Amino acid sequence: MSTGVDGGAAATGTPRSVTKLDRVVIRFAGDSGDGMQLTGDRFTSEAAAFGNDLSTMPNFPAEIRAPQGTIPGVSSFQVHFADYDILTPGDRPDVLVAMNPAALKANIADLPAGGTLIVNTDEFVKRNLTKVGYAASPLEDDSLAAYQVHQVAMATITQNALADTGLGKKDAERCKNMFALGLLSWMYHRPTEGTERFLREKFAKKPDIAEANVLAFRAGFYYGETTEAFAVTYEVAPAKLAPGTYRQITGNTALAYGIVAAAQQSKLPVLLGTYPITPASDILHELSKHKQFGITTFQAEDEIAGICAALGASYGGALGVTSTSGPGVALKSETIGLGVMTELPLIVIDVQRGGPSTGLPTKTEQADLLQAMYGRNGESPVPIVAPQSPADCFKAALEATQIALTYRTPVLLLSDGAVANGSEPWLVPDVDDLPDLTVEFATEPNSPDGTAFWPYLRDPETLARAWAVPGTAGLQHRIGGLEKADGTGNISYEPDNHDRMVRLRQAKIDGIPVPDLEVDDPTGKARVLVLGWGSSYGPIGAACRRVRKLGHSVAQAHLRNLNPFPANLGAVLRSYDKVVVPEMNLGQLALLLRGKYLVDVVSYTKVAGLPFKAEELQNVLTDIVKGVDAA
Amino acid sequence: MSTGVDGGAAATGTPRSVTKLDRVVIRFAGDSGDGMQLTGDRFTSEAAAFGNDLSTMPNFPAEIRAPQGTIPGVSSFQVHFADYDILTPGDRPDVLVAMNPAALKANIADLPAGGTLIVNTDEFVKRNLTKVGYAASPLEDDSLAAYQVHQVAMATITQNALADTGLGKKDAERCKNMFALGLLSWMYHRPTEGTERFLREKFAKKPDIAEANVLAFRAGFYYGETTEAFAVTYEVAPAKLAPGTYRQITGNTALAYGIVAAAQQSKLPVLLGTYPITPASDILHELSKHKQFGITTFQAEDEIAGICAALGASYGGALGVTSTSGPGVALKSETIGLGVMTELPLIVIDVQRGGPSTGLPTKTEQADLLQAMYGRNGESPVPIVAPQSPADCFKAALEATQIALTYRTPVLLLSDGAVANGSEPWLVPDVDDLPDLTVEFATEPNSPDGTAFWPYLRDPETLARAWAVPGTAGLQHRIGGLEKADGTGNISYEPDNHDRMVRLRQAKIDGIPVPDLEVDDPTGKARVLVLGWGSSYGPIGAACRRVRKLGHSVAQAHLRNLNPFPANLGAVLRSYDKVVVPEMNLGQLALLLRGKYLVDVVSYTKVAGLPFKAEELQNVLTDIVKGVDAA
Amino acid sequence: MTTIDLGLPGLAGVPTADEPQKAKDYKSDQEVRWCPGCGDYVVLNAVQSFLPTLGLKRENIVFISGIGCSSRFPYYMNTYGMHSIHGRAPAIATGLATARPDLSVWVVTGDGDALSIGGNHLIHTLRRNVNLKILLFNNRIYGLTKGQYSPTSETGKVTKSTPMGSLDHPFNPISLALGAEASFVGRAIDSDRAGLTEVLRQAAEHRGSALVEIYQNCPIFNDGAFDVLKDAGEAEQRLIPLQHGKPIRFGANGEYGVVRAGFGSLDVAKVSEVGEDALVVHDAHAEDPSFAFALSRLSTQDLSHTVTGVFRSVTRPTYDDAARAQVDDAKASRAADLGSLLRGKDTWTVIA
Amino acid sequence: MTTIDLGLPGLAGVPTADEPQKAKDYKSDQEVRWCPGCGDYVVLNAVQSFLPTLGLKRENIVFISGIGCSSRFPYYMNTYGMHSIHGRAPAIATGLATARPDLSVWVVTGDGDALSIGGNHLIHTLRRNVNLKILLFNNRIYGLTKGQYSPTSETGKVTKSTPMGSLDHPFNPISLALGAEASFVGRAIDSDRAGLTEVLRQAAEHRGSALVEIYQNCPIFNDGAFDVLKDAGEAEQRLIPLQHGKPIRFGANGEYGVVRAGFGSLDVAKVSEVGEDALVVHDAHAEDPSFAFALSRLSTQDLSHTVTGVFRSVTRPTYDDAARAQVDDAKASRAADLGSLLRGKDTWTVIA
Ligand SMILES: Cc1ncc(C[n+]2csc(CCOP(=O)(O)OP(=O)(O)O)c2C)c(N)n1
Ligand SMILES: Cc1ncc(C[n+]2csc(CCOP(=O)(O)OP(=O)(O)O)c2C)c(N)n1
Ligand code: SF4
Ligand code: SF4
Ligand SMILES: [Mg+2]
Ligand SMILES: [Mg+2]
Repeated sequence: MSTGVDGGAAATGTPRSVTKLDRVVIRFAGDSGDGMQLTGDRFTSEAAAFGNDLSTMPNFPAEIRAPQGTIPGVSSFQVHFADYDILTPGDRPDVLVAMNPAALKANIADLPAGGTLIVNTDEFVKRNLTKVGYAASPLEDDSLAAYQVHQVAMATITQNALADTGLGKKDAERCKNMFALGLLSWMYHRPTEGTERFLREKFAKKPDIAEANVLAFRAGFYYGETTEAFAVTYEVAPAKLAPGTYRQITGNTALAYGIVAAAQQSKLPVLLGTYPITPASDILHELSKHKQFGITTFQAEDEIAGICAALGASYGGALGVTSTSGPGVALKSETIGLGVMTELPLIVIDVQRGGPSTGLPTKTEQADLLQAMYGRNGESPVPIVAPQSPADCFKAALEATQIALTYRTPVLLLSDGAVANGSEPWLVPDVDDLPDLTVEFATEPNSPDGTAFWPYLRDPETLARAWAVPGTAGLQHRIGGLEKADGTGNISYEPDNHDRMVRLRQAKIDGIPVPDLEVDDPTGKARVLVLGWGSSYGPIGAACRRVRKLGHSVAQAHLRNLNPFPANLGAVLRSYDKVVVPEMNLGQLALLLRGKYLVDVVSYTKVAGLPFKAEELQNVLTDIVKGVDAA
Repeated sequence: MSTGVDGGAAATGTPRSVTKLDRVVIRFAGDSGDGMQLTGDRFTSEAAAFGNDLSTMPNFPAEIRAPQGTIPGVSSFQVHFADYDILTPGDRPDVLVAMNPAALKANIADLPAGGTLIVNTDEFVKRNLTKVGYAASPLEDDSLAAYQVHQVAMATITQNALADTGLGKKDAERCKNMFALGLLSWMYHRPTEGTERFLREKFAKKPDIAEANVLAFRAGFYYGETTEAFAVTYEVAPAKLAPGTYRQITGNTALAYGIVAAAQQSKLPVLLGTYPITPASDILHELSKHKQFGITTFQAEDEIAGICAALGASYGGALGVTSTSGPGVALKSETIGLGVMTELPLIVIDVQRGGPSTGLPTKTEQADLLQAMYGRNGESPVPIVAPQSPADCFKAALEATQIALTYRTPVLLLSDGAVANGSEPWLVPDVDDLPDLTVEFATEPNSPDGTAFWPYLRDPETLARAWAVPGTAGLQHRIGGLEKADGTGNISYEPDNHDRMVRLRQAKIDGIPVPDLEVDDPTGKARVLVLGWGSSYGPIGAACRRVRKLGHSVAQAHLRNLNPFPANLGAVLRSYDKVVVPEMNLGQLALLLRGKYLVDVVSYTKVAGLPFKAEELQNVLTDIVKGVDAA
Repeated sequence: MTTIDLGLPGLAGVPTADEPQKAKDYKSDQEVRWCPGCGDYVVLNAVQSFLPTLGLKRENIVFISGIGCSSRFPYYMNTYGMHSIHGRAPAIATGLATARPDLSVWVVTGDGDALSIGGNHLIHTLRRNVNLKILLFNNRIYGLTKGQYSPTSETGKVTKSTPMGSLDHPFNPISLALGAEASFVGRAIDSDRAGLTEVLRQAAEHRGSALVEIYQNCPIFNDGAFDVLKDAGEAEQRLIPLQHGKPIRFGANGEYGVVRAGFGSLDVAKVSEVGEDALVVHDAHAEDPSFAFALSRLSTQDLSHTVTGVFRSVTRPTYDDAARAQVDDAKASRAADLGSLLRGKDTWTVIA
Repeated sequence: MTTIDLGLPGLAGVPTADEPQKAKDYKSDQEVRWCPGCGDYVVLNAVQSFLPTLGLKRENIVFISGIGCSSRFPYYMNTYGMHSIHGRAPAIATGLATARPDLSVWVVTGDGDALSIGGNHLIHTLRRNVNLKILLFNNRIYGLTKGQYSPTSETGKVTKSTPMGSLDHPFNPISLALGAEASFVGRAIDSDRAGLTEVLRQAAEHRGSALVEIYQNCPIFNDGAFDVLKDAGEAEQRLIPLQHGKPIRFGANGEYGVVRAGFGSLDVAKVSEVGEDALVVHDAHAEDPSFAFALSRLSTQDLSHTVTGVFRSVTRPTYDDAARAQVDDAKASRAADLGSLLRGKDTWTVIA
């Protein structure tokens, strides 16, 4: 695999010392208009193509484009890549690329002492400095003394490099993000063909812009190579992952692909009824590209219409899917209840974000768990599945579909902003290994006397009701939101029937078989269990590794099924002296565990709109483990 | 107090033996068109006027008027009256009045052997019998042998009595419910002026109809007196209630009056923004009559607009109120979240009904507790208050208002169908004793430097934010659903600020002082505590009395504050060997108690759309108490 | 499943029945539970008598309703059906119609269900022109919740929720639908079976959304609301029936007619005074909805002039047909190769 | 609090300022955060310059918005304000306006906020005629969520959510509002400050709901959507400005005009061909909305003929005034005696 610009170009230039690292975290930070997301994304692709394990975290403002050069306008992208399997995008960057004073100011606190700072000096002019409250340029006093600072006039160099292209000054300056990417690619020995190919494809309709970007990219690469400013380059070897074909994937894309796969495996058409909302919109964007798989995407007038259309499609025998974030779930709750009552399959995707209310729309949180469990009138149980990482979204979507179709029930799929926008390598599954999700629709009368169709006659094993779709001769029937008589499904106001039906609906969900909880306890001696759910899998895992590296034993387990819980959960909880449940909410899973199993779990919570940092959890866990082990 | 028709008329007539009873349960049952609700209501008023304690339970079909003479079309009204303080409308009737075969069929199973059955024979014709599946008339075989049956041709007698009025046959027949009322009034020595006055007022615009009804009423009364059919009449002496002025009141009316009183005591205008839904609509109907108290009722286009308008009014410094049932709460959840974020006072009334989905709209249930607690995106805590009986709704409304205004927060008021439509005597409070609910709005800048208004600066004690209403000079500010900076209230995406604000909002609610839980344990020796909430207060109390009458000790406590819980709740729970929590859901309060206090409470649940029966609870409790005491 | 083109674009794709049908084939086994005398009965009968004339397979007909008295309609139809939640029937039906080209999907709704809580879904369904027939039972009151005013109630109406009289200016459902880009709008009266059936027929034949407003008497909470349109002697003065291509005339002896007035308005006049040539000729197919809109404003909602029949019926692509066409196009032009989708463009391989 | 009757019924009851105001008095201390070149800036400036001319106390002005780029508007106004939730601003503002006669309440909303999720609240607010000024920023795209099509996007639009082109027929916000019984409807273009200010002025003076559609450029996701209405040479052919009482003429030299067509429709013609007398005279106060509706249909939404100015402005009771009047009537005619209410008619007394 070649790593140079133009094939082997990297081999030329000033010889430099090469340091081998096992992992590096780079954060690109700039103005919203500086193209940091694209830059980070491309660097990630290069790392992926090189075979590193990786994990990413984009971070962007809620405004489309907040005023240029301001702190709220800063957009950043962090990528963590390594030669072993990593679990998080990294707590802090090793390298910070700051395209302007705002980006510096907003991010410098995260850079540990000794870290590398690469600054685009062109933006460090009086006006920009004042805008963010720098009295003097931090490049000129000694406030950055703790870091290895590289000052590069990125805009100027880029403009010079593009002088002959005939491109306007402004357009040329816009390519400075590619300059930065080129420089970093050189520093980390990244393969570059992918990026050049990408740029040519992206700007296929504007070849001059494409060439300018390629030129800027190369200029950055050559800048590293030719100037003496950078004494060291770094190598992060490919990771020793399980064999197979990998790609990089974000959670939202993986989730969308999971739905496509569900369509294929169930042989059902899919109707996504949805309404755009951050951070779920990309699922709509992605699925709308794949109509050839029998997928219809319906951008409805609101969240309610979106889920209603999905339910209507399910009633017609399609797989109805709806995608949203927390505020949208709130609006959909009445219709989820109708789905529970009519016992129709339905996938409800909640990509959680910071709440309550509009909250922090572009940030992550896990605070919709109890809404998913209980946010409806009456006893209205639904299964809940939560993916634990970006790539895991694919599997979670298939699982949710399998449950929805088998048990005729809405299923809540709880993703979150971190999982949705984060990315990691994904071992692409073999299509032939995907589960069979085909459904059997009712085609014949099923009443005890064989003459009628009873839509609420249940499969004795699954308790799923018989499902006949419109168009099936002789099975005409009516369903709805009123309580129905057990069996016939006719309206029933009969007290005992209601009690029975309430319990049947609950029993159906409680009886869904979910895999036992697996505990990771390498020493087998752990007395403390850390139990998480959803996107905190990565930070918890990373923290446990660190705690173990410090010589302590700690067990880790992660819940992907939040309703029903795995059958062995109670036993697992009771077999530890202490159970710690870290959550990005105020202890929602903890409440459910305590309530159900009467185990005094310790809730560790942080609701800051950001994923846990491994370091933070390491400290918390180490203290707890030490305390327990000492006791 | 006179008890006769026309003053002393009851003194005349055949002398009969008079039996004294301490309590009686009468159920009037007929077709939806037969006016049973009115009949029951009038009988209740008579009992109230006589000074009995009483409790009522209407029961009507979800259809406006289901097909005549069918089981689904049966409407009934049960009234329990006694010479002591009673707690429930009674499990089973002592007397069943059945106006047609459907009413008989639908209700006879509830009549205990030996009970009195009064039947309107005129409707027992072939067609009507067949309609409900009676092969032969039950009046003619011995299927009713277990009861004291009185066959009365009510329609015929009524028509005869009204022969001279010139009223059409059909109109005359329509008065037969007043005949039944008259007969029962005679049997139970009820005062009758009230009813005659009521009829004359109700039909003030149709005096002939008024007179016909009065005549029919008297006909019933005289029928009892003159025929020899009824050997015994009964007396239920006035109850020895606490001294004071009483009236009969339903839960919905009491709740509406509570809002009126809140308007007066806070000196704020009220805006009720609402959308009709069973069983909450009567709150709208009632409040719309009292505009003179500064109450505006806005029937919005839907539930969302209703709560939004209420919130908008609160923003303007009024008391915003919204009323609905479970499906409506589901729709309102997003806006409740906005109320939590903007920290504005708002009363959200949920008159719970059978769910999930449309469920059993006219039946009762307690299954919205967890929706009230958690049915919103993000960490979105709201206080919850639940009245325990119809009359208690008045106090609960005042309490909810006091919390909402003091703490600037939406408050969930959880009533239910049983409380809403049931009635009981209410010791009318002295207006001078009502709490002062006046609010202090901000009028001056409050920022640390004294120059600006900071809408999110909190009272250190209550944690309530400063509240300035539009129109206040110099305090212009903007609020909204995005996370806001502690203090200034400006938009803030800052991680630590979010974590702090999430915890501050929670702390504010957690810190609301609510009265300690009081335990009723007459012997002081109970080892079992029965803990309920909401409308099950009556049946639980009645059951405890019965258990105690059997010689056992049992403690009873009732939660009116579901969030936050009383400070002593944990200690109370832990001081009993066993805690039983009966609920009309699948154990929602039990989950919260277990989760919060790790106490292994026993959940006893029934979700049949009907209040618990005291007998049923008595058996459950007796078994448990015996078990614990034996252990 | 035989799909015969009936020449009815509205029903293209819906399989036809092998045998002639009767009204009773469309009656379900559920007891009808409306109040005695409710206008809903009449409409139910009219629909049950009309459907057999379409000759569709019953199992390919679906009735979706919201909540309200009228919304119990599906229970009484021996077809597929869903009694959904308040106001949402058009949205649910949109999903169903988009997923299934072989169904004839009918929405049954009330003035509260469609115009109050469900107003947004209704107008969006109409602008999208989803293949749905929407029967809006307008009794100008909330029946099921026992008599509150509705968005079509007259201003000043005293109801349970408006003891001092309602304040809101009502919607004119026809105007609202036209403002929302409806391709088909009609009106009928419960008691006029022939008129109702004719509007239903045209609605069924229309490909796209067809909104049919049906004036329906609620004897319990708003009795006689439409009596002036039913009383002989009264009705003729008020009712203006439409027929495409015909001059608009009415009155017992056709003595009145509709004429132009001002700019863009219409008015009622005596034919004897204005002359036959001045009469407006009804054009239901006019591309510009302004004409139909003007017809809907011939009088305020005091029923002094009530136009019935089909106001507008124009052809425009339907959302569901177009959505299916996109899926078909995509299928035709791109391989549904899951493996290649999952792999994407940038993969790398780790060897054991 | 001095309440001076300004002779502006729209603002009756709102106290006036003691001193003259400047635009900068209406600027808050919050940094404006729209993309460079966003049309929202221009509208913000226009509003901040316009408000001082009303001479109201700033603290009695409230801006309520939903969610969207445009909905950040309130943060930048030194008045009271609420940035509420998506689509609900009209409903929140209805409660506020009803509770407070002394406030001037403005709603700021986008094409998605007002017409997609908030469509129902919008049409109900309009029919009720609540005293609100509603500024609908129509950029024909979802800005804040980064570029999905909206209910006003042209059919066939390729956006993030419609890679094969959108299928829905768009709303015409003016037609929709008129179908929803709006008493005041106007349209302006972000770049035309004078025209915008004039429509704002009339809206402010109107008592009742005033819907003002503002074409707003989103340079990021739908750049140039209205360029044809701004380009010299192009614009004159397309823009049809309205002035009450004046014949409707347009074109660089007034060479075009609006004339009647068919029954109830309007069309565009060359004045030289039809003669001046054939021109329609604009009557914003026409009771019958048919004329305004026809104006709104002069072309489809391809902007080939775009009418600007005030389409309709008629006086009708407002919901909030009427609601307050009922409360006042009740207060005047019935004693607010809480004790007597609580006791009711049937009490009994238990003596100790
Ligand atoms: C979410 C929700 N809100 C309110 C209700 C109560 N509700 C049921 S039907 C109805 C209005 C019915 O009026 P309309 O649609 O005119 O139907 P009608 O009964 O007159 O046929 C209302 C408010 C409900 N079932 N669900
Ligand atoms: C309940 C809810 N659904 C969806 C969203 C996401 N969302 C925010 S603004 C918006 C649309 C914005 O479009 P528009 O109203 O046209 O405003 P613009 O940004 O174009 O000014 C959407 C879908 C949300 N915030 N809340
Ligand atoms: S209440 Fe009115 S609409 Fe409802 S069933 Fe009865 S008569 Fe019909
Ligand atoms: S995305 Fe468009 S509408 Fe939003 S701020 Fe940017 S330019 Fe304006
Ligand atoms: Mg109705
Ligand atoms: Mg927009």
